[in-house]
Amino acid sequence: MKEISSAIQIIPLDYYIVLSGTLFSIGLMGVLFRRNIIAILMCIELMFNSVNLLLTAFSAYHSDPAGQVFVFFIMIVAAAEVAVGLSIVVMMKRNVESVDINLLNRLKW
Amino acid sequence: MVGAITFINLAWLVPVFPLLGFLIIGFSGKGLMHNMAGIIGSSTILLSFLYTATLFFVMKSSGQDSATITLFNWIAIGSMNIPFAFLIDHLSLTMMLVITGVGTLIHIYSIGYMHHDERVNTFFAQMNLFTFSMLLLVMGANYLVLFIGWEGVGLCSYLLIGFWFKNPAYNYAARKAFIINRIGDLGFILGIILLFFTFKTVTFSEVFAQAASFPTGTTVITLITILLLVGAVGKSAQIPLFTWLPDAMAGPTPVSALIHAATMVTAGIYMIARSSILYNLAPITLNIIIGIGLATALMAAIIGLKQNDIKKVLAYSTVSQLGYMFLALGLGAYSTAVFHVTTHAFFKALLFLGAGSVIHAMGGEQDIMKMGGLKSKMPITYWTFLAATLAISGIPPFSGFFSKDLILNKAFEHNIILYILALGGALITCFYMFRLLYLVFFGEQRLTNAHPHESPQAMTIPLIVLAVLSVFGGFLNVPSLFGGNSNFGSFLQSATTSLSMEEMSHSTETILILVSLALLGLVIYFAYSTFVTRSSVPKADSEPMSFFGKVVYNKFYIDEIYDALFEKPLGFLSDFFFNKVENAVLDPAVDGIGTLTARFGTLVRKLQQGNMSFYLFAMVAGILLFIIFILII
Amino acid sequence: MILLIILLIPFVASLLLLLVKHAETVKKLALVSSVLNLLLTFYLLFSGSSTGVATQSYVFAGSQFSLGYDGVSLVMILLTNLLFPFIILAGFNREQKQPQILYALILFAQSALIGVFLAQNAFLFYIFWELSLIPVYFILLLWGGENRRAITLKFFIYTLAGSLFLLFGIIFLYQLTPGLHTTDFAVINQLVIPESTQIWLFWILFIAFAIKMPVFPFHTWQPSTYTMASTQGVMILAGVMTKMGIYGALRFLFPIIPLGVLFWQNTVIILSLIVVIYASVIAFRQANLKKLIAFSSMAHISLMAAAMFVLNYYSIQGVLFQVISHGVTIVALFYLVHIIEEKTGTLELSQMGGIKLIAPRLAILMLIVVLGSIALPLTAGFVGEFLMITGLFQQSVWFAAIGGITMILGAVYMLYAYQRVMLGETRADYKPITDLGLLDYCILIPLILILLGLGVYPQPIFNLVETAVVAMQNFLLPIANVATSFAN
Amino acid sequence: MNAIIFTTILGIVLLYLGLAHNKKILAPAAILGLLITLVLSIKDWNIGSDYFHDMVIFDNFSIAFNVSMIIITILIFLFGIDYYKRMEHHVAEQYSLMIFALIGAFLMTSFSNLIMLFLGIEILSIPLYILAGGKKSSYRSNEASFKYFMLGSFATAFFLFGIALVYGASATFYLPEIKVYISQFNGNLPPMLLIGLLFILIGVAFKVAAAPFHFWSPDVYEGSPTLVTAFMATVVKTAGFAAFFRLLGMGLLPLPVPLEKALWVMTGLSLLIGNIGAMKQGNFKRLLAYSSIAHSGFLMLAMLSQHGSSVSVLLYYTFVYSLATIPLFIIFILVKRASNGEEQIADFRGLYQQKPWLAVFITILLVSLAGIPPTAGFMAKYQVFVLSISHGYLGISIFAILMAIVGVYYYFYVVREVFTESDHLETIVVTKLNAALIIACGLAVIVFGIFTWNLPI
Repeated sequence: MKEISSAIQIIPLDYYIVLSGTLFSIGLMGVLFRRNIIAILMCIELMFNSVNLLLTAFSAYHSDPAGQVFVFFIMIVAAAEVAVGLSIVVMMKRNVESVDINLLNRLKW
Repeated sequence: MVGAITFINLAWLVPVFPLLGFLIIGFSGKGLMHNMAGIIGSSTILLSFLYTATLFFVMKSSGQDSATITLFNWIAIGSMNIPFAFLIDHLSLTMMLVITGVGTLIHIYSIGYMHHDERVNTFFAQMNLFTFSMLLLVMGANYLVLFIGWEGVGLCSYLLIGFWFKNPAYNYAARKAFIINRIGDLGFILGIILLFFTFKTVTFSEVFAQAASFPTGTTVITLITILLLVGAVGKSAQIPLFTWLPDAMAGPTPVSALIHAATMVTAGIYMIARSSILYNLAPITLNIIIGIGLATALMAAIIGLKQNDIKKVLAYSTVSQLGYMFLALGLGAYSTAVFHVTTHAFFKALLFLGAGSVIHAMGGEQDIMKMGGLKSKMPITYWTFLAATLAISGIPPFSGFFSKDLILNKAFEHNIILYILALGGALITCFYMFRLLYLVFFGEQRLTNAHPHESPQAMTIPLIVLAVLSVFGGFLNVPSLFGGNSNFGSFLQSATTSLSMEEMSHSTETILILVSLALLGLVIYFAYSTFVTRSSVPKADSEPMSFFGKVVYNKFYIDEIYDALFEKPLGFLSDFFFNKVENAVLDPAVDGIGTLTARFGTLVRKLQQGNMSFYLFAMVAGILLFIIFILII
Repeated sequence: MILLIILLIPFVASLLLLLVKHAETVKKLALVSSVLNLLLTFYLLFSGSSTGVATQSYVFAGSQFSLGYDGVSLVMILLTNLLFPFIILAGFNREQKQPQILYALILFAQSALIGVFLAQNAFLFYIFWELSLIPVYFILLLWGGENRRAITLKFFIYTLAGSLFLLFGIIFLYQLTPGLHTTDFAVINQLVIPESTQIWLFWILFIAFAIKMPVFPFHTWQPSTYTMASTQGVMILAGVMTKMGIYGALRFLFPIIPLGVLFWQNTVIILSLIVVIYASVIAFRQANLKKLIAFSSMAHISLMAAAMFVLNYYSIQGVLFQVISHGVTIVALFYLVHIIEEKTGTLELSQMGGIKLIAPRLAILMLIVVLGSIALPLTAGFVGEFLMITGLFQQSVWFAAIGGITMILGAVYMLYAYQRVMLGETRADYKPITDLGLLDYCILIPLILILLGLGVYPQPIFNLVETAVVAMQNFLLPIANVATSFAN
Repeated sequence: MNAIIFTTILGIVLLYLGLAHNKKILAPAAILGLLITLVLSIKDWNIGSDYFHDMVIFDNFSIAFNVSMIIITILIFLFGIDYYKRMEHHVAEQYSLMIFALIGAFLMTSFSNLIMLFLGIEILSIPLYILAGGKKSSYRSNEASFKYFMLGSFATAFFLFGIALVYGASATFYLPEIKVYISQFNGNLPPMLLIGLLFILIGVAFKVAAAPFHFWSPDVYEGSPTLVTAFMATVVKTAGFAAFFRLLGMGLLPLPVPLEKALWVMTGLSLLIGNIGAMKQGNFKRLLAYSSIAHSGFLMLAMLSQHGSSVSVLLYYTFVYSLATIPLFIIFILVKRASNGEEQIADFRGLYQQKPWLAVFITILLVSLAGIPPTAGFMAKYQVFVLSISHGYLGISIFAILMAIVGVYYYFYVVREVFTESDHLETIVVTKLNAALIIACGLAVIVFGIFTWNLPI
């Protein structure tokens, strides 16, 4: 365990932050600009995972396991969410025969 | 002696009688038997008259100059204490006698005159109410009680002018009278308030007692007197508020006689005479009064020359005579003014009643162009009318001579130009009165389908009584020139303080009288030659007239001017306020706030596009803005 | 205890009414309750300590539920309880939908109004203030006339907007109180608030009252609301609710923020006087009788507002007297309008005329009320208006002169209306018109008697409010010149 | 803690009960279970307990909010008896999902650690995503569910990112430690920490639908099955504000100035958009959605004005708000059934004609929402204003008052429709239970309005 965290610490923290920030942004952009729901779901997963990476890095730098514990929580919750999300997508596909997010716009004004 | 005091203290019964009459007639409605209303109405006033007459002698014998009877505290708050009280002194006694005396006669006359009217009960009820208010006016011991009567008579005048309410023109005249009176009343009430703040009381005796300490010409007194004067101008139909009186002739003729000739219109004169002490302290106001009085006297007389309606002629003559009274007031001759009020009450009431008798006989016709030759058909009316005409023209020894001569003398003492103008007015008066007389009673009957007949006794007896008073009324106040001792004037001495002026010599006085008599004779002759010898008849309305004639005929266009100056702008303003301000600015402004918010609401609502991409963008944008926000701050 | 009873009788009665089935019974019960309340009010007035200030606190739900009165409250209570029997009576012999609910609402409104006038606590005052609005809203909404949906909503929002500012003001005062915060008037009245604060706080508090009265330019809800409202609704509105504004101003503004009042005094007077003229002039050309009277009422109330703000003894006495007089007059007037509308089927002046020929008694009674409204001496209207003009005069001659113009303009439009309705030839297209019935006399005669009685002998009302008006002097002590004007 | 465990078991048991194909026992069972939970929760009053190394602390605060939410849920279930009568399948899941969501809500009231906050939010949200799509064949329900899910998880991503950043700076998830960490900067926070905290706050603000993160709420409220909307508007809001309060109180006070200002902006925007947006709304559920945004604004006003003393205000406000909102939704369902189902406010027309008592009670409820005495809604607003004015926030208070006036407009717009006559309206069927509940809520709103007068005075 000690070795892993010291191995992680070889790379400066800033790199992790930049990396996960970049990942987060990529996910964000994907959410914003993709119209396929599946792709968007994946982008949200990407954002979650960038957070996971960041947490892990901090956890290692702070020598505090709590961060990594939290990562597990996030993974579980994300799995549950994706399960729900995909079922919603399936349901939607049945109703509108499409996975384009902008097709769903009857609720407005 | 105790009896006398009790009797005086019960003087509040005087106005109560007519009030009771009003209530009885008013509440019994149609239940009253025929003529009962008239009998009740007349007898209550007669009771008042008898009480007043007795009171007069009781006061005289007990040597009391004045008595105050307080009934209860009307308004008593803080330092304001206004009792509901009556003041009986010589001035109010005089007025009470005139009101109840002439009032009784006119009531009796009305029994005959209104005989055929279906609303005779209402008529008598309102007449009684009027008498009540008028008595309140002259008996009030302070300005506010006076004001009750003041407004009360205005109300009755309104009701009685519009007595035949089916006619919109009459209603309009009634409304006009009330509103113009109200304009005066506003000045009056403001005057009372200023008076209150100056003296901390509105009770006559207290005000006058304090006023003694004010020097002549004090601004506040001048202001008070001017404000009070505004009220008097309205009530007594002086320039510029006189236009309502001629229109007020829309009412039944006894109303014109009682209210618009004998009593109500003289309220202004009474009030100023009552406040003589204040007016004496305000020479500026007195000069204004002189100006107003003289101008009114002349203007109304000139208009009277060209009127064809018998009552309109008398109405302008009333305005003109009121102008003379104002002139007298302005000259500081208060008792003279009151004297003229008294004689005027006699002969003007007589004139109106006579005119009423004529109208009655002519079946409602009022146009003198269509009359004529009534002398033989209605002898009593003719003779009494003649007596009154001589009286108003100032022919000795008729009553008008004594009172008017006094005024002219005072004018002469003051300023010769005043005298000439006043005399001119008197001559014009004489001319149009004789024109009226000749056109109505002399010559041929011009309306063929009427069958004039003498009026019933109920109408003629008051005529005769009034004629007697008109003839001999002047002897109440025989000047020293004729060996009298000016009883009337000295009687009022205790209640009004006339400005002292040096007495003119008897020789001057004699000359003045002779001059005026000669001129009067000429005028009567001229009138005779025009209307009897040449039997010229006034032109019908449609025929062309000279410019001056047209102006006079149209009463100097005063009504039109007022219409353009006040009524039209008021109507315009009303429309403007309602359509352009209320409905176009204020209301939309408030609604506009609502509408604007609602518009904004629609905008917010439309922002909710329903599009997922947009929501995601909005959220990111929001987050970014907040990041920038917190980093900047 | 009696205060609580007076407050609760209408409330309990209103609940009971909902259980009653028969329409006539409902009305009778409502009348009985209001008359009972009136009798209790008289008992309160004559039970000795009527002129003094009294406070009775009840602990209710763990809080101070303090009721009390001084002369000003008593006048208002008297007015309310005096008018409500007539307002209820106005519905007798008439077909009304859902009388249970209507009369329950009316009585509920009465209860709330009494609460407003009795509350000795600003918070309680506010509760009742709002509470009175809701029943009136429904009376207007459900029993109103043409276009009522939009108009009532406007009315409601308008008045509520004012109230919410009042709430702000009350909370602001609440948190200024020392120690354990409270909204008791007794404590709030003692607050010393810096002048700069008073100056802005004035408008926060005043707007609610200004809208209620209403004072220019917050009046725009009034004409349409009055015109649309049912007779009983408009009687409550014009007769009592407008007085809430006056009461509120007397309760809140003068004792609590005298400096603010002084600062804005002339502004308010001038605004009010503008309306006096403005409303009178507008009334002059109104084609609708009800609207005409609405504008006339606006003019009268504005004169009261102006007089109130000159802050001197006579004017405040005059205003309090006029409260009764105006309430009685306006209720009688609206009742007359109601009869006329019933008989002619219209409110348009151009469609009327000559009713006097067929209904002379109606004409006479209307004339008396009209005269009361234009302040003829020996009617109550005169005494009030005279004192108010006297008060205005003390401030400025011009104020008095402009205020006094109501005397003229009032005569102009009221007599015009009277003429258009009553005089002239009778119009042929009326259905057979009968003169007044017994019920009409029962309503009009007492009102007219009050009008005339107070005109001849106004002293009881003066005595009633004397102590309270003098007490106001203490609140105005910081304003030196006003204090001296009180002294005389 | 017992409550959470018991509730979890309850939810699972209910799922299994669903297999029995007996709808009638579901609601009573659920209600009974919740009543037991209620008792269990109340038992812990004044006995604070903490679990998982202080990650969850059950103190009086959380118990009070939990009790409030349990009562509200029971109320919703009671209404559900009638509501789910027409539904053939998966009724058990509806109940148990709500109960699961309730567990999330419990966690949101009792966390002391960011991990628990995250878990609470997610446990609350995920069942709701499903519930929102409860009408499987309904397009609208689909859309609502989808939008809620999408925006919800997107917001969660930011929330998590914020937690990560804070963790990176402070090396802890434990709120009291974060508080200590923040305090050492004397209000001059490094940007990373600041942004992290902002993201956390935004995550919570999203849940309570504070503007400008409110976009999901009108659509989701409209599309979801009405009873679920009622649940969202009440329990979720209560939980959200409890979490908000706890987050601020345990971790962030005194708020760094930029954050405080940001929150004030959110408050103002919520008041503005919530009230103004509702003005011209024709759809009743959307109207209530905007109204809920507006109420969030008022609640934030109270919370930001004076955090410490706002707790009772928050509890009171959310509870009486829920008490008024739920029956409104129910009445709306009843009325909608009798009309063409367009969900417009105009559907209320003719209600007074047909069911006067119902009209009276809907009026009471709306009056309460509008904040007019003598209802509880007034007292709630009054207390909010007492807080904000006493602490000198006069400008925003005036603004809030102006917005409250707008609020009166749209609530009374509904009242007006209720009292407008209409001739085409089928019979409105009200079951006895529903009637009793509506009356009880109406009376409760008034009783609460009267009997809390001792709170401020």
